[in-house]
Amino acid sequence: MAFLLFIVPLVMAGLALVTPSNRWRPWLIPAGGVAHLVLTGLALSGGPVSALQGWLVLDPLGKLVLGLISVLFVVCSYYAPAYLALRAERPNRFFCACLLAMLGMMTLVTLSHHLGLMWVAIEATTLATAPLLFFNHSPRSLEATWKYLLIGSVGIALALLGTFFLAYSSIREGLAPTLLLDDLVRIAPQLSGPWLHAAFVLLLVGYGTKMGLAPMHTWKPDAYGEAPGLVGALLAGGATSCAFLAILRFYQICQAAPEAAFAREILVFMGLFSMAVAAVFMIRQRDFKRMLAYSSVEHMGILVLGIGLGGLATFGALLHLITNGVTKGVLFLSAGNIHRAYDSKLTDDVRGAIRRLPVSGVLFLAGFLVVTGSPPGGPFISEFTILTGAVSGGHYAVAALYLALLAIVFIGMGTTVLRVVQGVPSAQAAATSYRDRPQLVIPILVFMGLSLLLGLYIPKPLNTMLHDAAAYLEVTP
Amino acid sequence: MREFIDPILVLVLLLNFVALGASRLRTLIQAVAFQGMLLGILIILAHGSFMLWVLLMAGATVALKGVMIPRMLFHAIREVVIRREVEPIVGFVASLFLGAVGTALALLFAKTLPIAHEPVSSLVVPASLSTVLTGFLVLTTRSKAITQVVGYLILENGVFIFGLLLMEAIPFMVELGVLLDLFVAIFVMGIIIHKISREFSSVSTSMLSELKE
Amino acid sequence: MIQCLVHIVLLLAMPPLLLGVIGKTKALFAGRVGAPILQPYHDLVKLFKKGSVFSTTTTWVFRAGPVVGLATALLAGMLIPFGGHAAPVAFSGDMILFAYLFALGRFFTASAALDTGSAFEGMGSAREVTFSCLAEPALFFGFLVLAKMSASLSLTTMLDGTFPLGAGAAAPSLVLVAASLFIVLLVENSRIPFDDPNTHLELTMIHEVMVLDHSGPAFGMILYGASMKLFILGAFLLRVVAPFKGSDPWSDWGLFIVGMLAMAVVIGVVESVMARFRMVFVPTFLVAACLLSAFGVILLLR
Amino acid sequence: MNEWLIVLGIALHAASGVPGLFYPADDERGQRLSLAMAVVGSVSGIAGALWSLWSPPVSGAMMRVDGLVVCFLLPIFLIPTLGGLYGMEYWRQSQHPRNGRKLRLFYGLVTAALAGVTVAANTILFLAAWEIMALSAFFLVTTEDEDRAVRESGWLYLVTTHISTLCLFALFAILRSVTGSYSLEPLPSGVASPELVNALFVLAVIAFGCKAGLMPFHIWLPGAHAMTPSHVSALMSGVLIKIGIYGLIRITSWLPDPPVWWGGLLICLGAVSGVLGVVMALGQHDLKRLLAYHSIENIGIIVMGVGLALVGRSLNCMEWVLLGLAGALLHVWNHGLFKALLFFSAGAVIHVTHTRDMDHLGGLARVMPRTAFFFAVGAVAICGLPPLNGFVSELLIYIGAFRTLGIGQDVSWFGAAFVAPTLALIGALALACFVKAYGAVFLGAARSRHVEHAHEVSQAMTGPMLVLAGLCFLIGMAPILVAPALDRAVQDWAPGLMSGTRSLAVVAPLGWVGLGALSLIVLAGLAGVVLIRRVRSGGHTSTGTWDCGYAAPSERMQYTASSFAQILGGLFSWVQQPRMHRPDIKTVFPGRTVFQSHVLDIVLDAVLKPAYRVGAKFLSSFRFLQAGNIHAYLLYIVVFLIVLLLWK
Repeated sequence: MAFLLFIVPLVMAGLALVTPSNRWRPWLIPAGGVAHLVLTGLALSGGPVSALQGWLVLDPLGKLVLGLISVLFVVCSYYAPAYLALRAERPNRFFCACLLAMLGMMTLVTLSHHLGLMWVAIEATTLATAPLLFFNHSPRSLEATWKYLLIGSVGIALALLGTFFLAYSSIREGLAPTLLLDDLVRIAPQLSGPWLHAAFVLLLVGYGTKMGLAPMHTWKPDAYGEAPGLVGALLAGGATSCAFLAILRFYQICQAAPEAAFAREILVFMGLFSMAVAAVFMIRQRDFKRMLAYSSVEHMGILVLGIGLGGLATFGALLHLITNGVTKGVLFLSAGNIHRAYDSKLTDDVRGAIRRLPVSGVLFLAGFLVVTGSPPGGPFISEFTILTGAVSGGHYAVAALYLALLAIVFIGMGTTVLRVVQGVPSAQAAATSYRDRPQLVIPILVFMGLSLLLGLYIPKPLNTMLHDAAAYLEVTP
Repeated sequence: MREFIDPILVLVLLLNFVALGASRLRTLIQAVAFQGMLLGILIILAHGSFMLWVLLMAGATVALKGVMIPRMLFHAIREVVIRREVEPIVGFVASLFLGAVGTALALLFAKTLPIAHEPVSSLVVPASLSTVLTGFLVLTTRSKAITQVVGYLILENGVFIFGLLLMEAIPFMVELGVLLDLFVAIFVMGIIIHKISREFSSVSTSMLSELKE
Repeated sequence: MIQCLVHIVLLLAMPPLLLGVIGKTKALFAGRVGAPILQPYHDLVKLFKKGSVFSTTTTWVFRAGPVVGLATALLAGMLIPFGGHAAPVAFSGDMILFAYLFALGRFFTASAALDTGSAFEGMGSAREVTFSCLAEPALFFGFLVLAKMSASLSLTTMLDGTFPLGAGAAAPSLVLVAASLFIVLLVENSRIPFDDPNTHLELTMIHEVMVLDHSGPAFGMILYGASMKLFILGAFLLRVVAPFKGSDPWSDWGLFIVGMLAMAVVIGVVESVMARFRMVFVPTFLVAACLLSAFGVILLLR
Repeated sequence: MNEWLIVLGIALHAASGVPGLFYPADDERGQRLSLAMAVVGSVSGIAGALWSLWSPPVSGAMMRVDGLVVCFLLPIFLIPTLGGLYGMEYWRQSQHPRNGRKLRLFYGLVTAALAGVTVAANTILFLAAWEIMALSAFFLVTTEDEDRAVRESGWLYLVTTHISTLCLFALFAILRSVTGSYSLEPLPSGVASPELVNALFVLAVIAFGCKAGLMPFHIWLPGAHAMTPSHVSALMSGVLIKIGIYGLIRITSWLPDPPVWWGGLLICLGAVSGVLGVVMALGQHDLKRLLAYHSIENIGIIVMGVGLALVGRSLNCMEWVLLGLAGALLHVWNHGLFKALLFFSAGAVIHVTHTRDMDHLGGLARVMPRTAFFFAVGAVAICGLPPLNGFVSELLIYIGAFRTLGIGQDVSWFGAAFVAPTLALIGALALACFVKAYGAVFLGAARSRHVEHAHEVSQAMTGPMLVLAGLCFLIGMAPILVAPALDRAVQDWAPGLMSGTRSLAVVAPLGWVGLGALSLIVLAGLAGVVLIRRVRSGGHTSTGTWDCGYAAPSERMQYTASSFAQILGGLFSWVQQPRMHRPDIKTVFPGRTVFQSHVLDIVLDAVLKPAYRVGAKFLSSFRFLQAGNIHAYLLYIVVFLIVLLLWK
């Protein structure tokens, strides 16, 4: 089972490489997505999944991320063929293959309980995404890809060093050397403090780069700004979640060790710092796709903030992982449609999107409102839970800062979004033939529906999963 | 055999300075290639035996870091480069000075970390950290895209040196995976450099600042 | 019941007499014989017999001005105690109704002025509502003082001359309030030194300029209502200045009538010896009135 | 049963805009259907609310209906439905095919959400309904988003309402952390530290103050009210901003042991809001902005009443509580009635003249007599004058304020006594302002061509006005009718304090007020009859206005709204900050020239806009950090790494 989960997408990727037809190839993506979803459904509902003597284990946290990735991918995959049909002039062989390979690698991340293996999988995800960013083949997309690749690789090299440090911290105390998560959690109290400390910092910076925490977020606006909306959605909802999962793994070890207080402190700091940086760059942002990237930075900040606060906020952060992922789908896909229609992503050119694209425009606006935590969307519940967690824990200053930053972000993002959706399209706006069509808006509607559903009612299985995951994360031996 | 480790590590450190002081791309790449070969040797020395997987590992390292990647880089500069100088943002003397400071810092920082009772060598941790810092120096102070790839390689070498302490802890498969990932990364970077040179008719990354606020 | 009837009769019959007394006083000061004291009654009767001229721009609002002005004055007159007698209508909070009735009258007279579309009447109406903005708080500060001193919320008990706190404690505040109310009285009734009921310079008038276009019975109603307002506010002020109460109800009525006539004389004297202030000083005086009564409140509450 | 009627009402309102979506853009059947649904929903809702007055309070996990809720449900179900009827003519689907359906969708949603907020009994439901209400209102405000000014108003509204929502987040998060549950119920005394309770109170004041438009949180209100279609303005001003008052009243009833300064703070804020609101209103040329600033003023009056009640609760004085809160609640109703009436009649004017600028209007009373009459009723009511309803509620607050002098009991708190002169000032200023507005719009002669084609509006528009005016008279003349509902609400607000023996009818002279109003009307009627008879018998002629001998007066020489308010504007220029654009006269015989003046908002234009500009500039100054230079980016990573390593 464990193997099937990531092998199937890889096989589909291989198929995509050898399929000759540029027209039919994209349909492999939904096929892969559906297959993956079915497998995921089986894995989530079935008994424990593990393989390779505990190297691959599907634990509650992994389940959560795996479920998110699978749903995200399958909905995006329905969008992909229509999108690629719009860009029929481009060869899409590598695009399709890399998209599927990315899915496989992300799945591997969620499964791996061996930290070295996890590193390999995350690095592979980075490499698989690079060609996706480069899909437009423009100088700008080239630049974005270069930055993404170099900064991502450097960051991930630091993560490798951190992983080594972690391993060394056990050798140093004369324990059996291991990189297996379960073993490390078990022996965490005996690990060498300074090494663990340094390892956590390196890992946080390393995987934080991948996740897009400030100040390692610098690749994000470029990459999200230039990538197709579809890729943006998968990156912001899926790839970043994988990196977050990696951080959670190490946090789990720290949690069990005496370093917990330090780790929490740093996580809270990084969370607030990321939100602040995002807020700074969102004010007067003219490029609405870059704005989404900063929004992603902000939400990554919220995630680590929630984890750092602990208690109820942990639950909130895990829920936010899901709600944010789904809502980012709405935003990126609708922004992609608007970008296509206007052939520009600057607010100077893009006006009156609701008049031009009634569905995408409305969904973009709705997505903005939901993602900023307006009830009754899903992110509202999670952001509110994190706030409650902060207050319950007595972190009043953090709570106040959190709210203030949310307000600034709202102002910045709102200004840009309203400029895009309201008003009348200017006469100079490029006349493209793009119109909303079902295949391009249904996935967005599905994401929106999911997001609203999560705000009004959290289904029982998901609730159990969240509770299991929170308990799993907070558990101390 | 462990008595050879320290001299080789010193050699690695010296190569860092060579890389920092190199004014020609060719020298820079050669220094890194040499460093990669040394790493292969270090694997054998650190393990102290000639078991098959150790030899395989060392061979792979030498082949990849010492031969294939440098060759790819040489190929790249042959194909695209107009000027073969390293274009530094910070001067060579200053770079060397910063490198020295970095090495000193690495030694100091390593002091604060406790070392295992039976270390492979007490120089491993500072050498590793210093190489990582050198990598960062090259990454941040050299403007050409290709030199940044080299910087990344040095950085990766530094991480690799630390891996010497953990020969037993890290399974063979994972090590190979790491190497493979490194190779693919460099490969993709090579492709991109190629594209960049076509698009921008230069490989200086200072051209790549179109995307900004 | 009898007292109540007397009250109503006095309210209806006496107001024009005050105007006559004021006019006579001024004439005497000026060394003239002056019109008879009962002249205002003749004027009113004459006006009610005359025909009317209406501007073509006007609507029902123009007619409503005099009507409402008179009706509100009548009702307000039922709330105020005359002399030592209780008002026919007294309840807790009646002073608020008292003040707001005049405000209602003002709303309609000012609107009626605007209905003519004349710039002059617009000016007068603007001045009227502006100055009352400053007079109202002064009046309410006065109410606060009176309410606190008498521990009651009804005009009748406020003004019946009993002071639970002790007259000594109340005296300073009372003096301040009386001064403030006197200013309010002069302003509200458009007397010199704030306004000149007899002037013919439209640009400097407040109240008179608002009624330039009214004629005949409507104008009569306005004059009657205005005199009633003077009478009522005068009665109020009289009770603040001289809260005496005799033993015999009929002597109280006599005292009241004498007091009112005396007040008319005082007003006449003030009008004779003072010049009209420049318009820009009116707000200043009103603010002073506000401060006086506010200070009265603070003295009492400290 | 009663609660299900309310739920049915909410559901019907929420769905009322939906059927219209399925009709073509110029088909009016959808509009009629939506109105029918709203009417049925309102009948059901009002019936349920009234029924609740005579049945035990409903208090479930999701829903709560008590006296306080009923007090707010009644206007919520009444006014939007009248607005819907008004909209049949004012915003005909066939004339607004673009945005009519969207407008009605959110109109129904906002009504339902308002009712939802009042009945919600747990945090999540409350916040969800709150935000649906806030966002629907945003879409209503931006109905005509092709206009730049509308977009700006919408943005300002959205930002303010979101800040209010964030404050609510904080508020409920703290409540949750103290009580450990999401259900909304009174906080027992001693559970939370006083500092925390104070924080809750301050957050509530900000959050609900933003929504209610209390100064200095009112910045969104004038623009939002002025830019929307008039029936939406009526809804917003009449009921939407009252939901802030509901929140404030509700929260203060839950917080234990209020210190006196809470009430004092509310009284101060209310006084500032009341006085500055009306002063700002005086400076406006735009009829709807003027009305909007009057909403701020009336919110101030209401908040003063609430403050009085809070002081009463702190000092254990039930009469203050009764008078203050009942006055505030009654004023909530009254303001809903007369402000909706005013917006409806203002809307009728705008509908036929297509301008909101009062200085372009004039003389409409002759062509629109019914509208003019209704506006006059609204104006008299909003100035708090007898015999209409505004007087009754202000009277209650007045008496409450006088009572704080210590009349009839031993306790006194002089701070609250100053409410009385403040109210008097507000009342007089409001009177000045409405004489100005009424005079400029309806009286005199027409000032511009806008008025040429004016005509009386149809019964779909005057009908709702008639209902509202009738209710204004009813409450003004028979206030005793509303006393039971208010008693019940006050008892639910301070359950421990209010014993059953005290009631509003005992504490306040409601009977006398009714009698006074009646006799006033009778007296005025008599005087009117006398005048008419005398005029008839004396004979009358018509001629032009006598302009003191000037030979060629023109309508342009009339006193304008601006000139009317000029003296008061001078007295309050520190609030209004007027900006004059004077003509530059250079030659002896200057040509045609223009003079313009406008006033700024003391909070928005004088403080917040400059602050926003400085803030945005400051934040933008960090942009160089992301200048596209990859070396810098890598450097950030190293530096940050080193910082973190050195952290501890």
